[in-house]
Amino acid sequence: MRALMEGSEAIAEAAIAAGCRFFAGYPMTPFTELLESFAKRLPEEGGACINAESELEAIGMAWGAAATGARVATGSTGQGLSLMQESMSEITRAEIPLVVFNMARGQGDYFQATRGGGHGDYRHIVLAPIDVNEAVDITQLAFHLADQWRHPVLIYGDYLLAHTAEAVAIEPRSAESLGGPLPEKDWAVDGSLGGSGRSRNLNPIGMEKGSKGIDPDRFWRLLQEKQDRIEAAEQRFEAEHTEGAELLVVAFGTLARFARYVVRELRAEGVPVGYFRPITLWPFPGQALAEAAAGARTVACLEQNAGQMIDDVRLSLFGSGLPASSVVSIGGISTDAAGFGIGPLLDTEVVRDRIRAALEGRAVDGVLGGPIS
Amino acid sequence: MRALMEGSEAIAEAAIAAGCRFFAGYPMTPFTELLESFAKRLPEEGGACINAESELEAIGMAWGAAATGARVATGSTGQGLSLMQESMSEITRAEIPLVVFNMARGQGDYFQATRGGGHGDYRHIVLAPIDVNEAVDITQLAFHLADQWRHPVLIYGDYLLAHTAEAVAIEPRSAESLGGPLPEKDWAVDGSLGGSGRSRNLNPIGMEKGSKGIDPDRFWRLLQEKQDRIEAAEQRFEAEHTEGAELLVVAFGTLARFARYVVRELRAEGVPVGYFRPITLWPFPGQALAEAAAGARTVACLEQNAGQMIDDVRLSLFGSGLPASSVVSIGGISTDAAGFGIGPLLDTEVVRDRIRAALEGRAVDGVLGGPIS
Amino acid sequence: MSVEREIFLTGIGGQGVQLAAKILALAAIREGRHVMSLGTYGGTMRGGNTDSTVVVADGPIHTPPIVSRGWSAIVVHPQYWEPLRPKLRAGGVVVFDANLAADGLDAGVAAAFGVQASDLAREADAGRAGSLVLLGAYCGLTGIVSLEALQDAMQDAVPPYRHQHLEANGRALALGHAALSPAHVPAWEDTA
Amino acid sequence: MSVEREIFLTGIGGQGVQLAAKILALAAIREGRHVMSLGTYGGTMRGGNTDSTVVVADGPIHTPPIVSRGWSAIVVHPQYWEPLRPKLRAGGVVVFDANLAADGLDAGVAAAFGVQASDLAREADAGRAGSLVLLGAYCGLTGIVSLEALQDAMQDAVPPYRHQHLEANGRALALGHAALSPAHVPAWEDTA
Amino acid sequence: MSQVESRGTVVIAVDRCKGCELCIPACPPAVLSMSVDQNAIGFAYPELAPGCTGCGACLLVCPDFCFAVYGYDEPVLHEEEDTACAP
Amino acid sequence: MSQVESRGTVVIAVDRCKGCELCIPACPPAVLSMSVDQNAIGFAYPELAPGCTGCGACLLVCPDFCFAVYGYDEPVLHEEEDTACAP
Amino acid sequence: MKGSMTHRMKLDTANPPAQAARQKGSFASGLQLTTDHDLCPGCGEPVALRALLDAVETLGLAQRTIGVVGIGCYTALTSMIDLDLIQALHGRAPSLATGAKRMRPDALLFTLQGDGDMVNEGLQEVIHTAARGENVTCVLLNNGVFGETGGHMTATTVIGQRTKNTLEGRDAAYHGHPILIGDLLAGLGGTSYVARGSVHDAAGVAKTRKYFERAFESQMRGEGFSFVEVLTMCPTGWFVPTKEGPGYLDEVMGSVHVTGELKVGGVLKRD
Amino acid sequence: MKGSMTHRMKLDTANPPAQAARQKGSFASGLQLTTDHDLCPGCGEPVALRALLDAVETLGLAQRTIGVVGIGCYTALTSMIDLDLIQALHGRAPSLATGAKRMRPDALLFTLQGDGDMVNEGLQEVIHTAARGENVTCVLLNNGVFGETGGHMTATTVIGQRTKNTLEGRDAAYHGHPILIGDLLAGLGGTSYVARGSVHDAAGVAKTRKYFERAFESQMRGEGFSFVEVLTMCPTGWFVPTKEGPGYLDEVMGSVHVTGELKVGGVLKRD
Ligand SMILES: Cc1ncc(C[n+]2csc(CCOP(=O)(O)OP(=O)(O)O)c2C)c(N)n1
Ligand SMILES: Cc1ncc(C[n+]2csc(CCOP(=O)(O)OP(=O)(O)O)c2C)c(N)n1
Ligand code: SF4
Ligand code: SF4
Ligand code: SF4
Ligand code: SF4
Ligand code: SF4
Ligand code: SF4
Ligand SMILES: [Mg+2]
Ligand SMILES: [Mg+2]
Repeated sequence: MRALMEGSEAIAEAAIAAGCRFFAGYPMTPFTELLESFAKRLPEEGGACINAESELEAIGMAWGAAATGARVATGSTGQGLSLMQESMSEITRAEIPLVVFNMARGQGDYFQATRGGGHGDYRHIVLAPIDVNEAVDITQLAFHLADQWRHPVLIYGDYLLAHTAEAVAIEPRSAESLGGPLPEKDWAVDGSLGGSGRSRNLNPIGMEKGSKGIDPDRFWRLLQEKQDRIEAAEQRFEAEHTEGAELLVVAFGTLARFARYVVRELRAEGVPVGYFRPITLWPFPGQALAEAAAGARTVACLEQNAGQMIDDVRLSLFGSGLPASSVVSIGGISTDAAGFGIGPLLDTEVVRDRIRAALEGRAVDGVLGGPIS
Repeated sequence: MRALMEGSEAIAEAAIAAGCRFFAGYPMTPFTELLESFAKRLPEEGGACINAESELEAIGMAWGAAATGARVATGSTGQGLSLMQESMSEITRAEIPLVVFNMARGQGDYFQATRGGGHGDYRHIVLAPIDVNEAVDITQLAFHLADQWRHPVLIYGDYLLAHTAEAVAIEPRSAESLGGPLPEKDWAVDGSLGGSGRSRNLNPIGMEKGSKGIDPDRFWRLLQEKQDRIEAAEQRFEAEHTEGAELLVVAFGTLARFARYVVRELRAEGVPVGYFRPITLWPFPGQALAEAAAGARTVACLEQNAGQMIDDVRLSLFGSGLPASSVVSIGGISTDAAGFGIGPLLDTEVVRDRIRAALEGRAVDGVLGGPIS
Repeated sequence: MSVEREIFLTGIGGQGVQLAAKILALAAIREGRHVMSLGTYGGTMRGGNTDSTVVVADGPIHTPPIVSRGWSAIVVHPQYWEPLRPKLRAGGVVVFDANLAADGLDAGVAAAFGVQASDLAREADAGRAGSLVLLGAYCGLTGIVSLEALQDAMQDAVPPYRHQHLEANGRALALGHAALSPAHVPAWEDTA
Repeated sequence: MSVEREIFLTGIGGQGVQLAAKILALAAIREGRHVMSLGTYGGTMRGGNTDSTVVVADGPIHTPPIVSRGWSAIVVHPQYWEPLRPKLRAGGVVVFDANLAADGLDAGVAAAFGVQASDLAREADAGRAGSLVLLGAYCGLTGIVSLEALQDAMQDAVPPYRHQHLEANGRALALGHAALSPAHVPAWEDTA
Repeated sequence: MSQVESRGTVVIAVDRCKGCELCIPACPPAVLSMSVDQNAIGFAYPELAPGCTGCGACLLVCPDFCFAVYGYDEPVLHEEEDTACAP
Repeated sequence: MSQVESRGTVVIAVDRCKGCELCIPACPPAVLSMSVDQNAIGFAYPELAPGCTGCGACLLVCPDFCFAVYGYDEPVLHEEEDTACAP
Repeated sequence: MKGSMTHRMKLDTANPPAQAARQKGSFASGLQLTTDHDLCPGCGEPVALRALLDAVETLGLAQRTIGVVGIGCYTALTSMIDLDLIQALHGRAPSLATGAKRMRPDALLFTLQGDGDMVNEGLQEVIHTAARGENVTCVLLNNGVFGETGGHMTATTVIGQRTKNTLEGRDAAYHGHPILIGDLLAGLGGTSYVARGSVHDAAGVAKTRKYFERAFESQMRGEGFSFVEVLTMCPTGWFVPTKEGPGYLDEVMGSVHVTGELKVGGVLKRD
Repeated sequence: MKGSMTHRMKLDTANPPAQAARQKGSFASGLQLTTDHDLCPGCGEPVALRALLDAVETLGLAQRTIGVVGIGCYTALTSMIDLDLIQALHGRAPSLATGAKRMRPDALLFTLQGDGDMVNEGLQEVIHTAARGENVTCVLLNNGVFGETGGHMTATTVIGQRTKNTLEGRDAAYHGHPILIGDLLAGLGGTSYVARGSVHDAAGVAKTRKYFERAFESQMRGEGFSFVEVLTMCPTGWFVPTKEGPGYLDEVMGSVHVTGELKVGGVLKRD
């Protein structure tokens, strides 16, 4: 049954369908909306939603709840996500499955999301849905991947995703349909093993019970190997009209819907443009992008920031023979007075102009922030 | 007069010579050592050093002190820097000159330092000294650049830098010798303008006195333009033996000293290797690197992490015609049991082996974390 | 590609605009259409305009939620109408409250239809339901959804603590629906 | 490139090793040399070995602070000596406390020189200053710095609240300096 | 007919008023009451009847800075009419 | 010569002892005293004289888990010698 | 009800009086740049702000004052304040004030924060600043809700108080207990002056202004940390009609966060 | 001084007694995996830990207990604890305990934190957890210093206490005032049981263990937040000889952070 839901409601429903039973957060637009949806629904499902007193406490609560093996989510927006970086980094090292919603104000947090804003070598799986329907799928997938890899998964959403209402049908997905059976949570800490000699310490620093100190080699190497495996296994993307495209537009998240719309329009008009969207921002689908861009003269990055994803595009195309000038930015910083990220770039007419300009080798400007290169 | 000083002492002395009069921090090895040096010396100079109750409070205090126009520094290590990311991001937007010491445990925080671990589009100027003597210069330069650009400057140090003792001479440098006269601090908030109609609000959100709301276009555009100007103006690097080098080793910070040592040795033996060191991690000296690498077959990145600076190396060489396989990592995660970052990679013999292996196209391993690619 | 019908709704304060948008979206779902909608407020709790965009289609919607060019508009209050006008396509249709825009409404390249919405709302005993009158009128004019679907959707959309208004709301929708020539500007080709 | 002389110092607990390293470094500065040194402890406050490396050179130092191959060592206590042995170069020199390593010390490719350092320290009335005896002996053997520079540096290195030990420390350095053949293994070519 | 004395008066920036009515009970002599009309931004606003003392209470409580308060050098007398009305 | 009764005794893991001396004043009958010798890790450690009551105080205060405490089923008697010594 | 009512004469309030009169109070504080703002009808925050500005003006400290402002509805008011300001992040104002004061020891340093800002996000900051005895004045506008983000409960919301997520009133068993931050701070060693005012009526506003003056005077005497809490109406967050705001504030919040001076000259008191 | 001293007989303490005897106490708690650790000689933290483990064992809760550990010297002790543990970041343990408790309401949840961890970095966490009435037990090992990072002053260091950066003793005028965290928490609405023990002597250790038991019992009865603070020696951070540690602790810290039960069954008391 399809029902009309705003993104924030649909995501909460999808999370609950995926078995999420704990949520904690601190209000901040547009994350507040998600928090409200969870606060309303989780108690009805026998779960708990805590209005934490700050983002630091929210992610701490999520950490503790997830450590017991429950499916758990938290999140925030901008400033709040920045505050969580210390924990994000260390939760990754403690190998705790957790879903984190970054309900961002625009796309300026791409670096933070994909490189980890915290300390040390770590990456989160980052999924960026294009619309509410995909967010429903991706939310369920996120819980699956988190459990599969014992790794935090970040969902990169925004104001548009939280507020757009769509007709959606939410049905619990089986583990099989999401990638296969999941490992047992035999690492979880439920309190039952005290005094047995097999009690656990779920920790981010590789400390082992019964022995002093740690073996950093083994600890770090294993974590890095896991990340390498994730990188190989979990790249996801969407591509359209790449055959014969002279120009390939690359965009992610809700902004990609503007790009896809325009590319479809232009193609219908016979203009040779293609469209590529990373669904996983990390691992970035570099191989697929290189293939999609194989025939193109120009790769145009549409992102709502000063140029961040463009690095991953260039890294993916490194050594492909494309000259430096062939990868251009057609996005830019673009925001509204409230700072919610609803800027003038979110306009198919503007996007259309910029794609045409890139195709014709013209400079574009006139929109906030301007193009980057 | 040269005196024997550990890095942490020398840096504090250099900061004081540069006019720094406020420092706040929370203990964490190897940042603690710096905090202790400032705590000892600042009161003697009529300044203040506060042992803040957490890193959040430390950077807040630094923010407030710097807002009044004083020269100010703070910093931390790993976890502590992560906690500061929210403030780091917004201090940049508020255009507050501030020097932040990241006394890291290894080089795993390169991404955080260079991409900003916080939210939004911002970059800090990041200076990575190779030794204590350079740290003395760079500390003074950092205060200069911070004031010149009204922008935070990060100094990327580590345990080695904090603890190595060298004979250093610390003399206050004139603004001229550091790049030219500095603009007046006519933005600073000293409390004197109340009731005048010209009072100030030093803020990260572009709010103006006397009018409701903000003009995000103007605000964001100006900030981005400033960052573009910094990027063009402030690239710094060191290069040696690049003429005729078949292989170019790229390394930064204290680890680069191991690379430079080995390259000099190998060159003395007639092996055609060169050495390149970004001194500014942001802005990354991409043009200079491209020139240094022009004749090389292989560019070998030596960094003590899972591969972070290598992105900037590839981005700098994008479109240069080098095939993808020509940029390799010869570093890797490498740490000690205490986690201080003093791992087995910090060994000229190991570095020598790896450079030779890269030159000969052999795979290397056997050191913690292994090479990346 | 599917036929997509965009409806801009604009007004000030209150919840009338958002409610009307929601009823339209729910009614369209009832009739098996694909739907997307996005409401925008001042941002904070305090003041500002209230707009909403609804897209109804006979297949998956490919328009992004912020719509640059649209087919139609419902103008509950003309205060924030200006920036919308250039977004209307030629052949488009605008329904407005003729009580509030007594001198008519410049709809640019679109065709404008005035309805005495405030009067009709009072007649329906639902003083604040001008938006529902206009919604009814718009649906009558375009046949985008049936009156029955509208009525049912309205029952779903109104929260329990406002159920005392159900009847008057229903009358407002019906009076509006009858106010303009039925299916004069058909939304769907097959319903023309 | 300049001539660089690396000195590894190793021992357990206490401050003897770090103090000796500091005195050596300060003395070298007094004689116009370039100097770098790095001490390593267990990491936290609690326990572990205590090592230090000093590099003295007649020009800017290009060796990194963690030294992989070195010229010489001062072994205050043999407990943590093993991992250092392979770092010594052929032609290198090791000075050790023959009281603690009664059976001698396997210095690998380097030449080892035993000094009855604990005995001499007691003789100097500075029971815990075996490290200074060894430092004196090392400097006597290599001429890396003069005894005068060592004595002056020691005055600078000892913190005020420990000044009661200055005299005994001075005796320890002097006794050590006299213990081995002067300049038998010269650090600097021109001083040979 | 009764005579009422005003020892002070107020200027009200009615177009800024958001109709919160906080000033009404704050006025000790109860000489403020809300208008029937609406101002430019759609709110009712306070109106002044004779009897103001110039105490400044309205000014203190108004969130929208709508009041300026004056004290007359000499009290001003107003004639006021009581009207019985059947609604 | 005097006779001392022990109602209990302790086993001391001397090689773990870090010589902090916390157990010494903690022992109510004062039957613990620090050794002259050093243990394997270089510290003096406690030694037991007759008179232990098996109270467990030493065990409670020792940071290095050096004590196991026993209560005798029957008290044990020790002969003890007082020696006057000129240092 | 039928009866008689008084149709009173309406006086001209559009113009300054024609008769001889002296102005006793102008629209805005002398330290206000503008009078327009977007805060809700019946909001208590502009009222409290004016009391603060008037106090600074009265003490003649306008030219040596630095305000540090948190994030909440009141942040929008910064555009009208004619004082040097530093905008802090949510929760962080006390640390900024600390740093600024250390560099400008002669300046009057105050923070302006909401309960969400100070008692939720930044609780630790204000407590440490107080315990450290930092010579600054922290100001709390306490309405028991996150006004700006939609009216949710905060750490000061009293039992029974309505907020967006406690529409039936805060329930201790489910939502926990409020923190009486003024009392808590008064109990710390480093605090010199602590008072709690309320803007629910004119007398409350006048008292609040006095508290500001006393706190600022204490700071200028270098006595250590001072604190002024002000209970403010948030009819929007409480879902009450604007005109019922003051009564609700006084009864519901004021009965728990009791107004008055809590500490004077470093000595605890209740008046 | 010359005089007579007793050369006492040395008994065998290497082996269990030959005579009939029953073991009254073994080296370690039954919930300890090992006995070796790297903490300093004379440190109070292992002593407090044992009291805690003994309390869990006594109450028969070993199989339903989750500990959440902060970052400080005591962190190194986690390798010897035979209980399910979650390692938290510095300061963040109370929130982790909150989350875990909500998902495992039948488990005993305790945190193990130092004063730097709890009262400096994580002050806000513990206060909010307490005010929320979260049904967990927070445990503080209070030595008045950051032991792990070198012995600097914390927010609980009492006036006059020696630390690495207050070698002449903490000075209120310069360093501010200590926070008496136990008293502060006892004053909050959400707390049911609050006690402060000390391991400066055997009786103190025994009492501390009782406090642990009572706090855990309170939690198992679902009464809300409970708190046990334990004063512990840090001879290293205080720069005092190990054997003077207990006396210094009792006199200097114990006279300010006064031991005893502060709140029982939600009612304030002082015994
Ligand atoms: C770190 C961070 N988290 C969340 C927010 C979102 N936020 C903005 S204002 C606000 C609530 C403010 O409440 P309060 O301080 O009580 O002020 P009021 O709006 O009630 O005046 C919140 C949660 C933010 N700006 N920063
Ligand atoms: C965010 C962060 N800041 C700083 C540190 C460094 N650090 C580790 S332990 C410690 C002090 C611990 O003090 P306390 O909690 O009192 O424990 P103690 O060592 O005294 O037992 C500090 C500051 C850290 N680990 N994380
Ligand atoms: S000044 Fe006093 S008497 Fe006059 S209107 Fe205002 S409150 Fe009423
Ligand atoms: S208090 Fe001010 S805003 Fe409110 S009704 Fe009175 S004049 Fe209007
Ligand atoms: S058990 Fe009691 S009497 Fe026996 S040694 Fe220990 S403390 Fe002393
Ligand atoms: S208390 Fe324990 S560690 Fe300390 S001296 Fe006694 S036995 Fe040794
Ligand atoms: S939401 Fe509340 S605090 Fe914010 S402006 Fe409105 S009434 Fe004031
Ligand atoms: S530093 Fe202090 S707390 Fe840490 S182990 Fe040593 S004595 Fe214990
Ligand atoms: Mg509030
Ligand atoms: Mg401590």
